[in-house]
Amino acid sequence: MNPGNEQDTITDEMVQKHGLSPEEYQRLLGVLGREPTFVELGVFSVMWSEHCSYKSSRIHLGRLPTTGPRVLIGPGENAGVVDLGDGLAACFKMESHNHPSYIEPYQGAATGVGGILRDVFTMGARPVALMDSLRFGRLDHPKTRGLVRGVVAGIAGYGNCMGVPTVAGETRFDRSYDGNCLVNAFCCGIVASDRIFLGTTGAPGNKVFYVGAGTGRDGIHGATMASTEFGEGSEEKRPTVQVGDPFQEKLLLEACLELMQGTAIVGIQDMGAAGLTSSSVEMAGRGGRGLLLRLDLVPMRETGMVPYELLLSESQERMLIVIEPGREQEVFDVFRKWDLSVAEIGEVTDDGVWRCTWHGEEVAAIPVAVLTDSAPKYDRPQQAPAALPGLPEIVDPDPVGRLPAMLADPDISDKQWIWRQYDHQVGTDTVVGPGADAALVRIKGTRKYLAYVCDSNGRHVVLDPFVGTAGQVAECARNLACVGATPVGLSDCMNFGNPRKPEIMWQFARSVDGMAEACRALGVPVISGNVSLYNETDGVGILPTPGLAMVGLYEGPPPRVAGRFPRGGLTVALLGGVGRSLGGSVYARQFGFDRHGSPPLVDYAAEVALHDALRALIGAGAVEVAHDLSDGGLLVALAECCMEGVGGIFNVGGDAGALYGEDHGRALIAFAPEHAVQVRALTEGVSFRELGHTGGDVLRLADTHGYAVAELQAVWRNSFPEWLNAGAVATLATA
Amino acid sequence: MTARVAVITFPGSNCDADLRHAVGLFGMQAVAVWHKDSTLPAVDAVLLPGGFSYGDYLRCGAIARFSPVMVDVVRFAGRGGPVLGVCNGFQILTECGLVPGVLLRNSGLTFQCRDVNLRVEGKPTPFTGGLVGATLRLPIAHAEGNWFADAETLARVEGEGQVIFRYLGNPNGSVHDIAGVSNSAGNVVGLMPHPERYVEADVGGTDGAGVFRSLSASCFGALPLKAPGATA
Amino acid sequence: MRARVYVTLKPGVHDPAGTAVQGGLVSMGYEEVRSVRIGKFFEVEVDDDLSAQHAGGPRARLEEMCRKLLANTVIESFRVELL
Amino acid sequence: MRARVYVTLKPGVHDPAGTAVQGGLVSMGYEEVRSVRIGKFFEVEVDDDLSAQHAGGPRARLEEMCRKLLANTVIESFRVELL
Ligand SMILES: Nc1ncnc2c1ncn2[C@@H]1O[C@H](COP(=O)(O)OP(=O)(O)O)[C@@H](O)[C@H]1O
Ligand SMILES: [Mg+2]
Repeated sequence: MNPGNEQDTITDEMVQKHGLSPEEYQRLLGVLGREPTFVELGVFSVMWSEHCSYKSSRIHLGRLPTTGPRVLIGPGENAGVVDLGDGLAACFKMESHNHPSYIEPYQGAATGVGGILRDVFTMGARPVALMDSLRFGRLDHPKTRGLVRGVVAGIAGYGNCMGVPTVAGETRFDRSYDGNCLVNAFCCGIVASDRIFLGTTGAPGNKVFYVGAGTGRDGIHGATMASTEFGEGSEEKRPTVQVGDPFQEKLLLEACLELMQGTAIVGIQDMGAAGLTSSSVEMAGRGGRGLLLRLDLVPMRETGMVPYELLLSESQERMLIVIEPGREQEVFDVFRKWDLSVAEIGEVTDDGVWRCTWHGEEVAAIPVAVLTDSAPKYDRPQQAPAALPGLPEIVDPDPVGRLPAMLADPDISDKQWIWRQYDHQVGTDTVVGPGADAALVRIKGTRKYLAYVCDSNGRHVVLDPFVGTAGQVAECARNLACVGATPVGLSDCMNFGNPRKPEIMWQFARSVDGMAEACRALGVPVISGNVSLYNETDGVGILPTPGLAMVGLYEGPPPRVAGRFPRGGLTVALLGGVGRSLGGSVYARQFGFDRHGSPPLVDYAAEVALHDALRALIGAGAVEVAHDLSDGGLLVALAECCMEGVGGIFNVGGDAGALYGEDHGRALIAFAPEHAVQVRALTEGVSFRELGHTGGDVLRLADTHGYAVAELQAVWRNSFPEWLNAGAVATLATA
Repeated sequence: MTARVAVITFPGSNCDADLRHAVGLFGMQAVAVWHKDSTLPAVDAVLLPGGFSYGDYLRCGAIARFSPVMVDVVRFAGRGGPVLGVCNGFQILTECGLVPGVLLRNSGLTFQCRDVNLRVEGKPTPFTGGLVGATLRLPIAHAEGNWFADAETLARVEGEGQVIFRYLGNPNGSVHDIAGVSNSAGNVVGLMPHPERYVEADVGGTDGAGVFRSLSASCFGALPLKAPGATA
Repeated sequence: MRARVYVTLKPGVHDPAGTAVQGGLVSMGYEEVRSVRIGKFFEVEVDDDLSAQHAGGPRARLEEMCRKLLANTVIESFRVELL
Repeated sequence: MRARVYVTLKPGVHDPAGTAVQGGLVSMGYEEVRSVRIGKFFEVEVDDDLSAQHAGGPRARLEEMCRKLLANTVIESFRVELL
């Protein structure tokens, strides 16, 4: 097969290699009205891939609530934008880079961060915060350590170099991720609400500029790769690895923001998956125009490149910019100042056709509407999977005594080893960084602070995708409330298995509906997101993992609330009632009963009351500590509060459900006794139970157990790094 | 009259804005200077920011050192002008030989972002006047901050009071726990920790403030000086 | 015994560091430098007695080390040289 | 013309990465590995015509590049090989 620009005859085998089904190829012939050229076949293959077309997911995503008084830009652009008042807006999105990260963890994760940063600064926003949501396989799986080291180093390598702080994230482990890790990256930027840039074309005659790094042969067919399962033979796809260059991206960021100060730009679009093809087609689609690209003018990094490669390359750190004629010099000046490639490669046309030429000769000419609107859209069959077994009675003579084992659990233990590798302070606005319920980052020169959290819980979702996903939304909002913030928007990254399996499609649809219900109930619009399907290896699917990232706003004097007990003498109370739900809990998994039972339900009214109370308490300065209950329930949350070294005496005991149940709608608070009356007044209508007092260096529980805080700290802090260092160093994990 | 402080932006610098912000908080005027500028404007001090100049490719600071503006920075330093390099700025200063030693990969090999405790010592400098003897809690954020010098250089640096900051609890394997050094005249200082990150109580702490207060004072007076309200 | 292991990026794999060095050299006046690609090498000292206990000899062992640790074979190739 | 430049740490200079690699190899069962030191090499492509304009030839130019940029001669030594 010659990847050239000559008119090959298209064979069935070529069609199949391009990931198009025979039916899809027939559809292509129908909408195009003729046989495609080889170049055009490549173009269709990426534009109609799951990754770019959302062909399996699109009809479901329409059910999400995407509007609200703050929403300036919802799903459909590179990232969503919400209004923060006073002329400012937050622009954010989350995106997956799962498949590339499994193949080459360092570069896969690094380019994932690079991609999400571009999505945000393309909109004119300066990136101010990153988050990462990670899933890996069993600790004793031979690949896990190398993947953890490589992925973390890759995120650090890219984000640190860019000077954008990574302020929060999450890391969890499950056997279903053994052969398919998840790497979801989130970025938020700040933009003046009247200076938002879109990927559009404006009028015919406008000029198309290519800026950034040169194009090489990397990542050709990456989008198609992200749209198929892994299995035997996927090793061969390896040469497509994209290598990130955060240095180039930093220059690109500064150059774009500099050019955006002026008025030259009509439209701007980053080149992400499917590179030049999808970026130019998307722009033309949004602008309702045609586009002419002279491919021979594209800056190239390698010799002998042909149109097919130029169109499909996923080389990183590149952008397309459309400007009005006469403004060319401004573009050249800015990008040359930053030592970046810049070339005028085409123009906006009025005939609605997306055209590419190569040294004057036409190599592709497809009506834009054919590429954007006629992509297949599937309502794939759904079927509920066979019911999972109920949760059996767990025999545990000493549930309190299980606390150290819970603190050592890979899903609960301290992940400092990871986030110490991330610069979480650059920008000097990080008030609360990683390790807290939510991060809190100041906006300089204002009284505004943005809070960030990401959460997903495959353990719950697999038991009931609707309820599990709704619970995650509630948990995100609760985490934001624990730093005093009110949610302003959500971005989601739907990581699921093979959508052609009716059970997976059912999981997906139910998860979307659960998210939609909870978002409506809590008043949080979904403003951006991403879908990653085919997360399976040799037929084994991952836990359904809707990755959620929520952003909150806090306004006022800097909130003084911590997630850990800062001192003795504080009263500690549980807001939101006693737990009992062990379905999908970390506790149940420790006994081998994950995938048993049902997840905790969400009581929206109680949830809202709790969040309001938390914000009121923090706003009034009545509490010194707020920490929500999630993985590991009450006892784990209480122990986590002791991790600065301060213990206490607490009337906490009872059965495993009360200790480790993962029921929603609950949080711990600690306050000085003199604030007791105020605290009771502000928590009216919320279940309130005093648990005891802080003090000393022992965590005493129900007169039966006393743990030296230092010992608990050691278990919690050391188990993750000890596991990482126990195995042979399986990777150098460096760029 | 306000002191004017140049903050150089190299391609890949990412703490330049943070430094300018900090400079402004202490009543000085930050002047942004582009690395391609052939001359330095009239300033009282020059700051080299942290970040990843040229991606930290090859060796940290190796390529940035050849930026056109560095010719003038070296001249400015030679005339006794105060020059401070933070993190990547420190690496650039070692690469161009304005301060001794080199910065190797951290002994733990990974990037580390954490607080460290430091003792201020050595000869008085424009950045530490009045701080000598103090203990500061400042953040580090680097992968290559493991300061190293051959035995002879090390002896000289120690003997002549050029060790300006020393870790209490070594985070990266640097020889003699050295976190920051000066040139022999004392007007050029490089350090790995980031004083500009801890200048506001709500964001991390204020232990970096003394460095900027010292600079502000030294721009107007002779050395050694007492920094007003230093943490000492 | 001593050995050297050379690890290079496979052809076509982007080398941002090499590109930056090339740009640096040109701007320093070495305008004749057309391209730079950066590799690493390992000088390995091997204990002969211990090495002798493994069938296949030191070269086979070193190549195994390369595949497992020294090279990232997804993007790098390697060459072992016994001294 | 093509050239290779090898840059190695001088004896006595710590090599944290080399030490870690050696430890990693031993823990992976390659207990024969006594020491590892890591160096870099550069594959440089030089334009012959431009190169010819400089007296002293390409080797002298490359050695100058090494002293100025490619090696930090405080801790590293270098070797130029013309291909
Ligand atoms: N799960 C989802 N929820 C909401 N919006 C989504 C979701 N998935 C995708 N979108 C939206 O669809 C658009 C295309 O997404 P994507 O292809 O990931 O963007 P990009 O092309 O920038 O990588 C984006 O605007 C995104 O916000
Ligand atoms: Mg995009």
